[in-house]
Amino acid sequence: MTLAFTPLKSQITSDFWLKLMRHKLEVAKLDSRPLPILGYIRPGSGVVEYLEDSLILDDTEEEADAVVMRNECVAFKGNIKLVNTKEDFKSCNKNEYLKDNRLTDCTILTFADLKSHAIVYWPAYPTCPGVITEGGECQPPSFLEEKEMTYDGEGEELSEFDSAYDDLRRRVKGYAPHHFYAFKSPSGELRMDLLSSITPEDLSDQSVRFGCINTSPQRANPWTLRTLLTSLQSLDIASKTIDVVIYSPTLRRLEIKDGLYVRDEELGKTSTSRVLKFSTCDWIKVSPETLEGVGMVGWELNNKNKPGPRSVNLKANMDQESLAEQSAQLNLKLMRWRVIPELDTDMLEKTSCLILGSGTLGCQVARNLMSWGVRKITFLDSGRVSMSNPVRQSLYTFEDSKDGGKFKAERAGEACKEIFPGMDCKGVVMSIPMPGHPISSLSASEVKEDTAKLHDLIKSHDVIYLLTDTRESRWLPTVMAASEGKILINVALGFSSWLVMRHGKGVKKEEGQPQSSEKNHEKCLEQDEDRLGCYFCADVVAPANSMRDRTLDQQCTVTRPGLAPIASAMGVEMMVALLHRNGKDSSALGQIPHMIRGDLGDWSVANIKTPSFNCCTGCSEKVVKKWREDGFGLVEKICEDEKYLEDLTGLTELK
Amino acid sequence: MTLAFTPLKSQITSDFWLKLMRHKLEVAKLDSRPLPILGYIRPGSGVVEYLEDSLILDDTEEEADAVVMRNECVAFKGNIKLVNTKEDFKSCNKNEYLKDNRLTDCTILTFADLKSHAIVYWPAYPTCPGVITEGGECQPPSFLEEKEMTYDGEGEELSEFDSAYDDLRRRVKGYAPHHFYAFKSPSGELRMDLLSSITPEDLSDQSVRFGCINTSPQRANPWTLRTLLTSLQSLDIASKTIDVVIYSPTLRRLEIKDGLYVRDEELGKTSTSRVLKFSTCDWIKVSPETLEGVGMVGWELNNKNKPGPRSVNLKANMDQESLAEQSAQLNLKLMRWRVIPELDTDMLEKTSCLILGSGTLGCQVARNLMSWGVRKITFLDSGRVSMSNPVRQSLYTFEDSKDGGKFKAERAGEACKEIFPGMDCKGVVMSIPMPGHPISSLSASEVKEDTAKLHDLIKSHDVIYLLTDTRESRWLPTVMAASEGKILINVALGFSSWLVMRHGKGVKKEEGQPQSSEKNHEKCLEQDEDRLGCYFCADVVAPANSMRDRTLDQQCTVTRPGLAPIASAMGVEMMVALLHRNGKDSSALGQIPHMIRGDLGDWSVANIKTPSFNCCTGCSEKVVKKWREDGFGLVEKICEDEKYLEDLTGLTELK
Amino acid sequence: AFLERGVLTPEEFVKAGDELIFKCPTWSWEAASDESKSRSHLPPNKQYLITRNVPCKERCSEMEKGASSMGMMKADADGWMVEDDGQGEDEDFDFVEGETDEGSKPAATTHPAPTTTVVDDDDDDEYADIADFEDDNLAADTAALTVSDNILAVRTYDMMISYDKYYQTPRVWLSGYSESRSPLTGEEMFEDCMSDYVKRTVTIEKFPYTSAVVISIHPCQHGNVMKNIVSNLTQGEGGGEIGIESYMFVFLKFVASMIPTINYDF
Amino acid sequence: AFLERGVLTPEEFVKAGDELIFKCPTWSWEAASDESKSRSHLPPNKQYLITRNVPCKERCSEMEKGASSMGMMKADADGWMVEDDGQGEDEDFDFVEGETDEGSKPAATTHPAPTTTVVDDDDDDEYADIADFEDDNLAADTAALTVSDNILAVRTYDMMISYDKYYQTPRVWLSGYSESRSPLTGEEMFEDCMSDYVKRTVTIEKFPYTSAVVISIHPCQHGNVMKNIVSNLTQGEGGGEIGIESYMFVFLKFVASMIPTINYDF
Ligand SMILES: [Zn+2]
Ligand SMILES: [Zn+2]
Repeated sequence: MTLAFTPLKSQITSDFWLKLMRHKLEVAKLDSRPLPILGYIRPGSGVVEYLEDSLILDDTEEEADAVVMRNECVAFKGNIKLVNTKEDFKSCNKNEYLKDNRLTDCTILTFADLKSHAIVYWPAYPTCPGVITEGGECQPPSFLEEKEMTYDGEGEELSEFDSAYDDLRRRVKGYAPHHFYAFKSPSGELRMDLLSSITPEDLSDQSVRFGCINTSPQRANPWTLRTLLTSLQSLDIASKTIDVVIYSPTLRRLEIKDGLYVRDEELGKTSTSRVLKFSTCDWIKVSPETLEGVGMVGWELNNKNKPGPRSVNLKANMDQESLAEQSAQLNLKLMRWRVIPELDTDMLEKTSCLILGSGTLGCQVARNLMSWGVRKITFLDSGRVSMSNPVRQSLYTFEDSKDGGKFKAERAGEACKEIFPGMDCKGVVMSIPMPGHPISSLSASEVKEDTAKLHDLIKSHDVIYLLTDTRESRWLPTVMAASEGKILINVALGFSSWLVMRHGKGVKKEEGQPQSSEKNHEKCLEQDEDRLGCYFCADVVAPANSMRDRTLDQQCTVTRPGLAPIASAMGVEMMVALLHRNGKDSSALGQIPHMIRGDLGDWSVANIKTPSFNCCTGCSEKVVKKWREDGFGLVEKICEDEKYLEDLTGLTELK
Repeated sequence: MTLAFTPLKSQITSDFWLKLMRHKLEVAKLDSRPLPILGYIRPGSGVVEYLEDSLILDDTEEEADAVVMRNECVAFKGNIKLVNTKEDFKSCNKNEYLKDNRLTDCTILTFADLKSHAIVYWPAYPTCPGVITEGGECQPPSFLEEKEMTYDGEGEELSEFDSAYDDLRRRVKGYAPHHFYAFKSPSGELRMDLLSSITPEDLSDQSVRFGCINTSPQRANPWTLRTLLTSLQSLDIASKTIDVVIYSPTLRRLEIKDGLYVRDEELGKTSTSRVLKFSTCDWIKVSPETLEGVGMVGWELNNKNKPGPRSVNLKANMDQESLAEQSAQLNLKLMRWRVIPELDTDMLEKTSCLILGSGTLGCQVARNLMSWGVRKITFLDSGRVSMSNPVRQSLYTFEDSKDGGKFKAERAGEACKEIFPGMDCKGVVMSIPMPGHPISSLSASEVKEDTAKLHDLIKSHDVIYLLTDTRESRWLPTVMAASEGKILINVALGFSSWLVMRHGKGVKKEEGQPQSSEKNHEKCLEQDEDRLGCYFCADVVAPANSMRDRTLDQQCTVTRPGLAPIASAMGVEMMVALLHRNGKDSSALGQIPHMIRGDLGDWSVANIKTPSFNCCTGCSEKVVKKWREDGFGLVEKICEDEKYLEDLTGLTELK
Repeated sequence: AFLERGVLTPEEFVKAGDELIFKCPTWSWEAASDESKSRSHLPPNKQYLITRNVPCKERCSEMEKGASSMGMMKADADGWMVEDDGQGEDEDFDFVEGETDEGSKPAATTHPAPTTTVVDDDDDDEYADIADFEDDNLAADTAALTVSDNILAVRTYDMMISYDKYYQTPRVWLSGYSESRSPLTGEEMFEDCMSDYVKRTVTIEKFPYTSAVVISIHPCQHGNVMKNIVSNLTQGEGGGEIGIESYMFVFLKFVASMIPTINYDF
Repeated sequence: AFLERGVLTPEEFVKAGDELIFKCPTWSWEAASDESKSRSHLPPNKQYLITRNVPCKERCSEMEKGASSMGMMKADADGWMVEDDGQGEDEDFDFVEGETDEGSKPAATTHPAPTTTVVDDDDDDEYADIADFEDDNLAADTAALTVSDNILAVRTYDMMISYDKYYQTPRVWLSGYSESRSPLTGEEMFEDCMSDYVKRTVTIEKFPYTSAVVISIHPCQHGNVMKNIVSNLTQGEGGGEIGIESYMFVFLKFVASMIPTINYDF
């Protein structure tokens, strides 16, 4: 009688897919070589399950553990091939593909659209379509007779099988095998072994029987029978009669103790096992060469019960948080596929940035940091969102400016979280103490506190962005960053010109002085041969109150609107390049400039490098050391007396 | 008896302030010369009202109209000085200021913080502190005796006054005067005239009486009495006794008919008018020189009844819509104060922009347009917001990407309105027909419709931004813009390099062909001597399906995140410069480049100019004319056959 | 239309306004602040009626508090009557929905008064550092009275009456000034309205003829109420003597019930 | 603590879990998907219990509809009894607030069924152009059955039981697959819960040991309910025979009242 087989159904968990997509994005990238997988079938279910640990990315994890947990299951070894494009999937010759995979139990051809979290996949369980007979023809297999197996019949046939199968499983220690052969040992007891272990002697043994686990429900002819027949054809079994057992093992629990399976009590015996007898008279022994000429089959049926791929969209099966996280990182991770394999997205994610000034520049810098995958941003600003802000300050809306306006620093942080929920943002509402803005006795304690708070913030962040709207408010952060050896990016706008620069490396601390805790990024600066200049290095006057007696157009930042996005982006790009430094002025992303000056009037951009000035009011040793000595005392003096700094640095004498 | 005077109170409507601030921002700018104002007092109220039309910006409006409506009021002529900075207000010498304004009835020293809508103001009603006596000393005025005036007393004194005052008002046609002199005419009836008309003969007339309108409630000594005494000192009235009438006119309604006042019936007579008699024995005639030496007084009292300025914040008195409108324009208007007086903010406000592609570039371009005051933006995109978008596409948040994502084009428009409610945005969800993307017969009518829709959109907008993510989707808009002679700004990104360019002028239409309706901006392009190139001019292959067989990192825009903000800003700045063209390659904002190429790898920016290529597949006459002839027919051909364009333009032969 | 539905044509509005101005010279016609805001169905110089600086001595919200404890204002009028003593602001029109039936409804004033009645002390208008702007070097002025106690330190209101084309009735708008002559905010002005009407019938609006923010009484029920008042009036006094000319006077009486503390004169 | 408060220690949870697995081999222990997700109060390889692919033949929402019209499931149980026939899912625990008092509360199933019960047909999972990916050149396979009618076309569920340290009770999580073996969304899984519990007691959660989205029964009342069940059981059958070992069986009975159509075996 001709046999017809019940196809297997694949059930793939979303965890499996998520693990695969993560691997593709971060590790495999353009590499589309197949990855090993392991499918699990509970005998009788007809369904092959692929769980998260079915995708084997680490060879050591393949063995051992998995078995304990799913020891009622039979395992299929195979692979998954994740192609790079839709076209690769479509143009893949499916017949050739199966031939290439004829030695695996299962294979899944897959295309994953990582952007939309959609997957197109097509599992296959490769097998010969039939038995190859003399003349190379492939015919549907047919059997001679069928016989039930029972527990209580002659010799308690099935009980013997149960013991032998348990024994086999213990010995192979790996996955419960779905093919085997059984024979009588010299002592007369039934034994089983893997087909790969079969010897010519075994083959000539009349008692030998071949077997497959019944993966299908009830009495269907399982796919394992079909693949067994395919395997048998490469053995020397032509021209005789063979018994093939379709074995439904008794469900039982086994546990490993001291590396050995310990059998628990049996849990009921309801077997549908049976034996089929085949005549192999017209079979030929199939060598790999013979199989080459035979088309393999085994592509799984789709929902319409036709061979065809299926698709799944994982969006609904991912929690929003990790979905957002992965999506936000997508573009960056893709950069590493081809363009900058050195891109250290983890490092960027962990880099903490302090944004001083949450206005036009601050908002734009934060957006650029976010798109580079930076997650820790602290905003500092004392102001509120005014109605003129939202059109230029890209983290605020009209709503934020109503009723007096929300605090910018706080609102900016919230807005970042609304853009990407995984952001770790803080808002600090405070003013930066400034030279030439005298401290009233009433506010002295407040200013002292602000100074301490600013110092703590600068110490606890990796990169400082100096984006305030006056020259004098940039002074104290400059000194502090120079003292702590922090990376500081300074962005300043004119009407049509802009300046983006990084301040030079810090002033070395002497022994005994408290060292900065976060040292990881300092090395990026230390590689500069000479100490580079700061924002104040080019000036011969100390910063002073610049807001005094200014008309409205001088007070407001009257700049061409395009400047802020350009300069902010360049500031962040400069930081990213610096953090990927791999040479004197070079990084994985290209050059690391010291200073970029540009002008939209003539569309020019200049790349400038200037050394630190030893009488600089911002970064010179004299000032930094004085700050370390006097702390708030220095701030008080300077707020009161704009000229103090010039005396301290020796600028007065130079004039 | 010494006199003490009741000060006046100023009541200024928010309409007055709003008009003043608008004028300052848009017209006066840095000019802080005083502007004429007109205060109204209802006799007896003690309050001087300044209404919207009290601020006289147009000399023609000063006369006539106002009078009819407030003819029960007395008018004060004066000025308002709006200084540019707080410091100007504070450092203004208030005594000198009053001396300078001694000839006005009222003056208001003002500082307006246009950004926060806060106003500090200090009205003054300048007057001599007393009478100047022999020896130049200034003494508090004192009077000899006081006498009530009645209607029914001797000669119906007050009725005569009422008639004479009405007559005076009719004659001066302007504002009801608050000072006057009265005398008996030869025919014996009482007549009145303005002090400025007084003659030496009048002065020697014994019957002459001087008068002021009683602006204060009840029987207080009004401020008008004080200013009258100041005025009288410049007349030859020393060494005699004078009568001064404090006149409370009968409230009556007058209307102008044929240019003349027509008196209505009287409405009750409850006068508190009285006469004060002064001795001028120790008075001296005050020349302007004498007054120089005398300090003037008259600064209004603040809420604590001390001389001092008051402040008002108008935010609560403005409707949100106009507040937002003004605030959004603030930074632009301020540019016109000093840096670019030629900046045409009205033109920009009316310029309509079509943004093709609402992704990273589209969002950023829209933000830049908004900050330049552009209000009409149409977004076109067929996509939805995906979870990877918000960190780079600055008009979307995480929320927008949930549940499959909102349509980008629609959401972008909404987001703009949330930033500035005055935006006039539309979102069009559609795809641009593309060469090499074959049209199925099913979708042919849809693509035809899309082609027509795109054509209409390009015709109805002034500037087209080409910001789509494939080369081939840029083709049809390029052809259409060249056909319609529209300004087209093209922005394209590589991994670390960017290109911003404007396409050259259009292909002239022949007579009989429908001309573009919106011609206003075409002249900006027409000034180019040679026709400049387009995005496709440098290519020797026609645009074709570039998405086919691309891996994910090639499909997604893998670019350094800083590129989009930089390139978008430059695109918009290029447009603004172009719209302000005032020469060959120059504008009010500086140079107008044709093409900017930049690279963040070496931080270089190049300004390039290339002519149009006569075999260009995008802008050449051959293609544009074919489009005009065949319309959708051409699109169909090109979608089907990528090579058609190369044949049409002659590129095939060149190869 | 006046007698049947309580409404007016634009021409009738002008006529009634002229009559008001004739009788009450504190009222006057005003034009729109610029031509674009002018309505063509009215003469350009008679766009709306205005009376300025009407004193308002106490807050309505305070008065309501007093009223509910002292039993004042429990006006359960069985019919609406114009009282000529000028004190007759104790009527109340509860016209929230549908037909008005003043007699049977409970007086609105028995509702609880609002709990927050912050009396504005003008300090929040202050520019933060206003004291900085003072000047110690001013020439002394001994002859100026510093306590101007004969100028009333009261709020005042500008009251505008425009014509509402949709409802064909007059519409009242109010713009107030504080005791120290600064413009009031909408919230502050609400303190002078019966709390029952605040934010329902009386709302903050942009005055269409200028750009000022004012409060306004929504005219949706004006017609109905006016019809009822007029019909009561004519029945009560025996004979249809009420003409268009009296419309505005009756209308202002009705407005007074909603804004009782603003004492504009007749 | 089990008998007094219905709660378990981690050790007792492991013991009860071992017993469950011993009796029901479809259940097994599972470890966390990576070490960082492992809870230290449980053995690393016994983090949670799982049984996979439990069939679920019909939608609970459909069943409820039927129930309310046919009078089924009107379980007004006077006391909770374990019935051994495996069909005893007709108890219902209304434990929304405070002390549970099953007898006196109306059965939750008498509430109206939800109005929307869209049965998912899997089409929305389809990649837009999936047909494009099909291949017409496949080698023919005549010996493969195309209608696999002996494989049940039913939804199946993976059921996980973890230990909730805060409430000291087990917590149930469910992750489902459609008839065509695709993962179900949370909304789809809600169709298999009693509508009264959906989004209140049963919510969509992230399973802590992997990163899958599952539905879960909130354990805030588990202790109370378990205490009551156990006390009823012991009284009814005369004697405190219930030990820790039985906890999981009783617990699963209780879970079945909320998710009646998922037929996991005992
Ligand atoms: Zn320096
Ligand atoms: Zn071209």
